Amino acid sequence: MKILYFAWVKQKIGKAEETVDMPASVTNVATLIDFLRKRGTGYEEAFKNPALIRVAVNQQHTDFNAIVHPGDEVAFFPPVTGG
Amino acid sequence: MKILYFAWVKQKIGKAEETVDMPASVTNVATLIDFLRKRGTGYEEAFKNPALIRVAVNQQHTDFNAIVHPGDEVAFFPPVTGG
Amino acid sequence: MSEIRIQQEDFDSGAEMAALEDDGGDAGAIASFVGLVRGDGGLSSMTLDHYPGMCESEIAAHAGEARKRWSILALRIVHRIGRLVPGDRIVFVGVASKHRQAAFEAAEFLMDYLKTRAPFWKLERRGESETWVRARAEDDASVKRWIR
Amino acid sequence: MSEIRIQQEDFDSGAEMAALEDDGGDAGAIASFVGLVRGDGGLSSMTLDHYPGMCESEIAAHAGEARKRWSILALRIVHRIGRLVPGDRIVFVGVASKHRQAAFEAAEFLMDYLKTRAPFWKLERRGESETWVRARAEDDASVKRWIR
Repeated sequence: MKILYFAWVKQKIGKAEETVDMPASVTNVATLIDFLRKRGTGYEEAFKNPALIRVAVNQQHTDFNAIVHPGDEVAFFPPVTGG
Repeated sequence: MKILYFAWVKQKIGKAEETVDMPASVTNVATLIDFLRKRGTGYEEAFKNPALIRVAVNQQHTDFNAIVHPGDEVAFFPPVTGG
Repeated sequence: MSEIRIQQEDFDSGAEMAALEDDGGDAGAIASFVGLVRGDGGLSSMTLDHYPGMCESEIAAHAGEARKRWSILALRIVHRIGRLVPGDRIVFVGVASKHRQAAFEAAEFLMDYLKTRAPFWKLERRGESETWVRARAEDDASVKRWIR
Repeated sequence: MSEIRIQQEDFDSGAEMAALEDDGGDAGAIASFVGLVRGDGGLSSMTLDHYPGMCESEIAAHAGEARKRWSILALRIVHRIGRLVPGDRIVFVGVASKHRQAAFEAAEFLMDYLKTRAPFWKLERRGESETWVRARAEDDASVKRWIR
């Protein structure tokens, strides 16, 4: 599973992307976040307030209930501020 | 009094502008139109349906109740179609 | 700064945009509109009549009204007169403001007013026949949005 | 025709306008928007992060949605990424259509969506301090106009 981070999520975690083996506990975005938070203080800091986090699965905006699969590309980022 | 005509009003009357001595019968735009209609078939044709005519007195949009004075510039034209 | 021009000659939309960018100071948003002659229904040419003097003062008054309603940093209006053919530019309206909503609204406001208040008249030629364009009820409805 | 570009280098608003005029065919109306970096509150620079791939597909999807809602003859979107300073252009959106209402509405629709859906993030630098721009409630309200 490929995981991408953008903006301050990327800064707190300290990397732009990584590939992780999806453990059995992970079924959807919410459980993926639970899993990632245990990976270190940067992760804990980034995901402390999930209300500030947005997610895309396979480059589509979605929510924390979205199901995830081992081959998916999952991206975490703050609300967008383009234009 | 200077009178200007634009668009099809100008074409029907056959001139772009003229200077007329304001008779005593003319007090407002409506009575000015009554006076002009008697000046010939072009005028009669132009003012036949007053609902199609718009007026400006001294370059300000106004209506047929507007008072007119001898030194005024009065313009008659169809609804505008700019832009 | 406001620039308002009524002219026979063509204008360069890109040059008008560049001037707005230069004049806009600390603008964050520039909204613009270009109107072009369409060749619908076999239109071969269009001739724009106008009321010199009143045209300028009407447009300046509406530019002033736009400046009262929205925070405008720069504004440009160019309107052509005379004979035009399909594809020719007719009008440019551009507004620079701090924010996009103000820039869009002011540009639409000015276009709606140009359509319904500024003393221009269009004569369309199709083959041998010439017709004066009739005011569209749609344009009148559009301008009513701004009345307050 | 639609052209969508995400690029680090500057663009020329006038050249984008000229391309729209060329591509628009029998367009009667071109509405455009240029967004610029404002130097408010001592801003010294702004850096735009983006999600390559998703950015392009999100913008293309919204351009497609605009084409469903309005009759669009040509459409251009250019969005810059990387480090920008006050006065720099950020975004160009232009729409050519037969009628002005469609052109204005589609351009506003695309801008509202770029602000609230396209995966870009702005990092502002003021002196030594850097802050990620927070999404504005106003922009969310603005995009809600289009939901149906």
